[in-house]
Amino acid sequence: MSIESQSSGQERAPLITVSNLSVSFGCTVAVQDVSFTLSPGRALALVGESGSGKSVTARSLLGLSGGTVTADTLQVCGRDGLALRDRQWQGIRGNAVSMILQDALMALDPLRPVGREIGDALKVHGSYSRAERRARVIDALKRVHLPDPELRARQRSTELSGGMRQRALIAQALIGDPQVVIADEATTALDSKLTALVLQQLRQLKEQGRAVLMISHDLAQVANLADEIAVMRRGKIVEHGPAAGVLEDPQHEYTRTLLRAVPSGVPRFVPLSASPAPAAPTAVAADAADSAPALRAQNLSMSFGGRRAVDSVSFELPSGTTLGLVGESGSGKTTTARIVLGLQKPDSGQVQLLGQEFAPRKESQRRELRRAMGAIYQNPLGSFDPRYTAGQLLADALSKGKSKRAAGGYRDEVAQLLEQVELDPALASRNPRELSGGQRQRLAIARALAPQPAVLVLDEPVSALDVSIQATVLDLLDRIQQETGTSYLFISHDLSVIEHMSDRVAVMTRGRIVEQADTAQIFGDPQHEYTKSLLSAMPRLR
Amino acid sequence: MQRNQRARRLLSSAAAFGIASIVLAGCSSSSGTGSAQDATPVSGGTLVYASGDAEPSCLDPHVGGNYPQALVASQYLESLFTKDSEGKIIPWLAESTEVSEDGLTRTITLREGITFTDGSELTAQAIKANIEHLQDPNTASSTGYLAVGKVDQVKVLDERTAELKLSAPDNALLESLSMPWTAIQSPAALERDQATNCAAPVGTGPFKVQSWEHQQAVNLVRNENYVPPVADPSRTQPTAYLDGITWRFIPEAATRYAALASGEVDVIDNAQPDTIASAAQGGTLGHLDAPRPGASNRLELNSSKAPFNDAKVREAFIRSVDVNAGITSLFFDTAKRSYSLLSSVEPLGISDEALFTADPAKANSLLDQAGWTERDADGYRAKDGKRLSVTFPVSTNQSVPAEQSLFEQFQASAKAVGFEVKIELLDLSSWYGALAEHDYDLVSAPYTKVGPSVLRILYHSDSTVPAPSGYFANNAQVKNPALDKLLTEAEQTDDEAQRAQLYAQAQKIVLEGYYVLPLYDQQNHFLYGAQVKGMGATTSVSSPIYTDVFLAK
Amino acid sequence: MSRLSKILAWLFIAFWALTALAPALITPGDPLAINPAQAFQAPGAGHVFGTDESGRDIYTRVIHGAGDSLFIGLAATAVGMGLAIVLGTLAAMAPRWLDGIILRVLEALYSIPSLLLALLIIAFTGPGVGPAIIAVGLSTAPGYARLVRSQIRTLKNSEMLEAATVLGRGTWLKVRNHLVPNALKPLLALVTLGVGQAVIWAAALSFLGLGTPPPAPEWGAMLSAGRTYLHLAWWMSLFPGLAIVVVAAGATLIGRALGGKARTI
Amino acid sequence: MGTLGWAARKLGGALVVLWLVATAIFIGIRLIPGDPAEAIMGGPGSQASAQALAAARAEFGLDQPAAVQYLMFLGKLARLDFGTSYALKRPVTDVMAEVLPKTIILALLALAAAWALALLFAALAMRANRFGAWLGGMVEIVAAAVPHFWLGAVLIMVFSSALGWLPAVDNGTAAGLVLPVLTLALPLAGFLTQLMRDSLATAMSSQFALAARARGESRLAVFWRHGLRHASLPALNLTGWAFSSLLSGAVVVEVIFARPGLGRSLLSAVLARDIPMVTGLALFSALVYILVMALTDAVQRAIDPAGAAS
Repeated sequence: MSIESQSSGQERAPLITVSNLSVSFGCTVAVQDVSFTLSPGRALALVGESGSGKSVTARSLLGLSGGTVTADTLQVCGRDGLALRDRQWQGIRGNAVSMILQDALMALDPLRPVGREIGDALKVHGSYSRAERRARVIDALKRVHLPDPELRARQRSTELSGGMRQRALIAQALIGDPQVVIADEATTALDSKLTALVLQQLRQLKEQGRAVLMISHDLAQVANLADEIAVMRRGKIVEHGPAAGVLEDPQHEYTRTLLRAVPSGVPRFVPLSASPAPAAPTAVAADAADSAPALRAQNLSMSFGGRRAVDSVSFELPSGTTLGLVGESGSGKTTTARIVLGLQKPDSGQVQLLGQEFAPRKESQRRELRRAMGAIYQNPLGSFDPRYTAGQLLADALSKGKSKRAAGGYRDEVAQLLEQVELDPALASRNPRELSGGQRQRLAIARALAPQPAVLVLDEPVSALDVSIQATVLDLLDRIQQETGTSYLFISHDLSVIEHMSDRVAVMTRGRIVEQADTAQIFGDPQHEYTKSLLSAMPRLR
Repeated sequence: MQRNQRARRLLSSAAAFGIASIVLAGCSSSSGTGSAQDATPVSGGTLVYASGDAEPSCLDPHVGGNYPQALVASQYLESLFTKDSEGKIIPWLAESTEVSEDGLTRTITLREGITFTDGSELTAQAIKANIEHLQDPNTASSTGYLAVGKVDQVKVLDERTAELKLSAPDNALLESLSMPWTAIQSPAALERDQATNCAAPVGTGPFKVQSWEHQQAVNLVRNENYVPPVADPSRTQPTAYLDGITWRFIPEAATRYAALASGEVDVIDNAQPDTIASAAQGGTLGHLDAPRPGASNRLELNSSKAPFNDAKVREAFIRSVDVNAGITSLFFDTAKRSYSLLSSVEPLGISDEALFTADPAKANSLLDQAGWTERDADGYRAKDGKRLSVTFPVSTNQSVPAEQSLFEQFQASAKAVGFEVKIELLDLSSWYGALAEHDYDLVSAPYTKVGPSVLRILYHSDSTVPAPSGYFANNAQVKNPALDKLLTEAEQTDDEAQRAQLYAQAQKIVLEGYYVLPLYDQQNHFLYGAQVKGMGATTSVSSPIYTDVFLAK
Repeated sequence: MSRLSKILAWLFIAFWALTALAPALITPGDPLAINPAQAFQAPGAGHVFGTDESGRDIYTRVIHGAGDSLFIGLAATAVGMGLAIVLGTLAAMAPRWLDGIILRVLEALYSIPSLLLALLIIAFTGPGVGPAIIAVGLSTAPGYARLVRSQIRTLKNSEMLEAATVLGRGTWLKVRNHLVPNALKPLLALVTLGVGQAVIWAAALSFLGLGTPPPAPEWGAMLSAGRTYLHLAWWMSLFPGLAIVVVAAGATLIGRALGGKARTI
Repeated sequence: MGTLGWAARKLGGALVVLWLVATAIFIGIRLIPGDPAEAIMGGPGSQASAQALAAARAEFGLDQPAAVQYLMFLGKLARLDFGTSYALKRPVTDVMAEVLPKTIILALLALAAAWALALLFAALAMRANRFGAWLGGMVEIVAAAVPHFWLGAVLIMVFSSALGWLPAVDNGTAAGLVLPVLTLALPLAGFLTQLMRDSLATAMSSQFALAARARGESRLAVFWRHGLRHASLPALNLTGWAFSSLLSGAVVVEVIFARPGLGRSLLSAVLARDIPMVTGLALFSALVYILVMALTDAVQRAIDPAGAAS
């Protein structure tokens, strides 16, 4: 907890005062009796799962909730938010209160130059000349340390890298020099470095004496920024207090769940969710080490148009264990995974599965072998045939594509699979589109398990999920590994997840594996500079 | 003979030929009557004319020679002769003419002081040049070519006199020379290449071609130095009253009428029967009915091949269709049923109603006699397995929608007695093609020519032999030596009475042979707005002339 | 697509199918039966839609016309779709160079507007129902073909097929179980959209006197006959026109419900 | 890819397409049964004189082997020599020069009108309540389903005959253009609106729209700055198609409204089997289409260089 944030702003009047705020859409109530205040130089974190109403709350501070807002008080920078009309709100938005949105790619119009997007904020407030606006925009971009801002300002968001986009997005929020900044899931699905970047930017804002409202589903993310934490669930604030208090001594059960769900620092096989008690590490996992490796990759190389996406990557995956492959987006993780899965032919190098040649090899020859390796993607829906129900997907997998009729001979196996991944067998008749993110991922796992593979390749399997859901899925994966001794190649940008899930970790950047060692070794005593920088950027709870 | 009487010709001739009712109806329904007397003519204004015909590919009626060409050419070209109110041929550009005893030499003397719009004088040389132009195969003339078919050579005797040497006596020659398709053009102009001459023929008419915006309009302007071959004291000025005529082409009947109704155009041709009728019912529109001379509009039955090579079958067909019902419903009494081979404006036409009354019962018995006794699955008659089926190519360019509908009705009523009529709607080119290949049993081929000599063109066995153009006019394929003889004599006699009598016999043969089913006169209806005055004057082929027409202010 | 609209769609299809296949069930009359005395009757008790210039009952003709009009529409779409599936699939599966060639051919077909292409073809074949079908079919083919191609392209590189590969599925299984069925659905939508348009184009040809000849009760032909009497008997034009609009609009509705987009024809 | 390279590729493609069209036509002519010379001169009964036929044979080298004929054919086209229309007895290029501009102007006006209408519709649809939206949907679908030839006739009957507000036929004045343009534009507008509404809705509910609002922009500003761009993209994709469908419609419209133009010329050329004319017109319309496509491509590159939205 930083000193200045305590000293500053204590006595200053709050910029935003909300009491008993309720927002309803039609007859469904999204937010109910939410109260908090937001003072200069302080940061409040609204934490909760998606759908908990935190975003709606935030937007109602800009008059953008889109629903019917009622409250005892809704004071925004000295104005009565309840009385404001849209025109008046426009005076506040981006000027007194601004917002940083989650997905930088979507939050900037892909069809307009970034500079114009940012400049628009000025267009609305105060009359600046074109030149002035440009200058201010460039200046704002400089302040967020965006390399050669003049060029970037002319480019469109699609031409910018993820990091640049994030910076641009923040610049856009800051250009109006607002007293209050709302960060709505601004760090979600960013790799640790970008997350660090955003957090650091927000801290600066706080230090500049602005009020920061941070919205996230991940306590770890907010831990070292927020002065206060409000935990929201089903539109209500269930716990509210100073950050330290909430984190060290949570009162509400739900808060505990969220805290437990944060994987960083939790040892292997210790469940993150309240779901069934862990089976003790079984023989399978134990003697895994000395048996032959389930998967071996020998200096794989792959380049696209001169760019080396994968550069002589080698690793071994002992059976029954998990190898974590960690790196930022664009580091070559996914390409590696595709090579391993035999979806992409490497320029050089081989992959051996259970001691047999797997890639490069003719598809017809390795088809049987494929049953020994399954894959799970970040977005399972894309990998499902949209016409199939959950049951049919599994039946298809079980029958090697001969039949998709769940009702057929495979009903029992389908049911078993579903139970194995803790899904209600009744869901068999549902279409995956009707399932929640967590359920879909479980279904994907179930399908991957159908041929009883020796190896699962998991590419960002939980990155799209809320922490609490992520926890349950991770626990499930643990349990399955213990029961079946399946080996995992676990790919993620999220260090904390990697730390929790992996026996060994390989750190990847620019297509190379720069460091590879046991998890404890990597997180305890990193050797390579890059690893160190990664870890320093990693948000920690414990 | 005076021009304005010529203008009244139509009224009087109408009376004479029993279509007065229609014309009067047309005229009385307009705010002013069709003739020039009702209001004092005012000069000026450009009349917009909307034609429903396909835009001619050549404005020189010598080339090819169809009615649309005649309609427009009548404004800028004039003929040697024309027709007076009694339907009598009288000199126009020509001053006088005489024929030798043997009828093989025709001398024509031209009027004096008439000039072409290119400034050149009208001389006998022009006659020679024009007739040779017509006979030149490169001109690809069909109508005009046939009209001067008997002229062997033309001698220029002096400035104003030319002598035509004929291969055989031809008492129809003057009639032929009164038609726009043989109109006189400036020899100098004819020298130009065909494309140029097609774009702007040079004549002596009251108007001249100023420009031709293809698909849009032919722009005619007043011929300021126009000299009427026959001066007309009652006129305030010798030249036309109109500054010019914009000759537009609007093939869509409905659009054309809409344009007239909304005053965008002043005169439309090919008026639809229904619109004529509604105009007659107290509209402000005027109506001019100018039936074309020559043949009546009729169906010809191809007697050269089965089934119509059997007279019984021909009669059976003719008896099986109820023409009158169709005409009443489709033509709203704008067309009068004809029982004659010739147009009602032809003095020498005879008609015989009895031959053509619908009588399905008789049709059936005739077919039974003819041996078409079987009935096939679709209810058509058949004879030793062959269906009683006739093909009927219809040219969409020549048959107005109402007529096409009429044919559809024939198809339906003929089916009742067991005929299968295969109507084939064809564009002109394919239609000619079908005829050229004798691939037809029924056909409606209107033929316009001044005078009864059209009968020779249509029913003389020679006409079954294709002309160089590939067209043959005897579509009924009548090959009857007796008839041939009558037609030849009729054309060569110099005795009017005998001529009439010979033609009467000829017509009788054709009518009683059931080679044709007469329908009505070749329809030629014009509707015009109330502002248009002085409509009525026409050429010998009933194409209106706008010399006397003016736009009331 | 909601249950109700599903039902409505099926009723719609069923109705037109019935009228096309067994018009006599809906109206007993003979569409060709003339009755000059009854010509130009305005819509009324005797004749719901009025009568035409030969006294034929327009209601009867519109109903009986469904057969011809829809047949031409369907046949043309079939022609176009058949061609499209072959070319599109070929282009999607083929190596780049062949793909390029096929694309150019499609471009060439596409570069001449539908009706102009139809006219062009008729210039060579002469008018008639057959040419009309081929003409309309050909002119719609490239639109479909492109969609088929892109459809199969996207599917080919979809995670769905990758997943199948990872599960060890052979090419045949992948094509049979995933590629074809998933490619077909949007095509179905497209076809329904297409039929509507095809009906219009075919009618346009008849209207220009290049399609079905009168007195056959084809809607386009009826319209072209009716427009002559627009001022006297508006009903002659109104009802066949409405029939076309209803079919085309209905087809569009169903097509969109099936997930089709307006763009593709 | 560089603009130059892009242009080069476009040009190459265009040439290939034109070549294909030309070849197809060449084959087409040969497929006509009977004497090709006669066919070129307008089929049987065109009463082409022996000389004319001979001339045609010479002109198209019909006495030569097919390969030679083909090359001659292409050679002529390359020299923009489409021969002489036998029906109009004028060089095809002259006719083209007359009719092409008229049709293109008509089509462009209609295109503009359709866009205007579509944008208007889309904008209205945004404001509309559920019933309004449903109604809008119906209207646009019906509009898209109305055949030109019917719409044209009805418009004439109502606005020209009945009300007498607008001229039925082209009289050179702007008023004369209103009905034809409307006839062409309405159905197209129906199509465009269907496209725009979808993409407009997505754009307006997107994150960047929210961001813009959070920046303090008004709904209208968001609609103008963001909504329209995104809405117009898919429609823009279709401009090529739209234009060619307009050319199709032009055939009918030009007939109904008695306007000179490419469509009407083609129709009469087809009716007269005027092959040189048909060939020329077909190639020209192909050329026009290609130009339009290139144009739209350029515009798209301007709006959306990365092809982000497509």
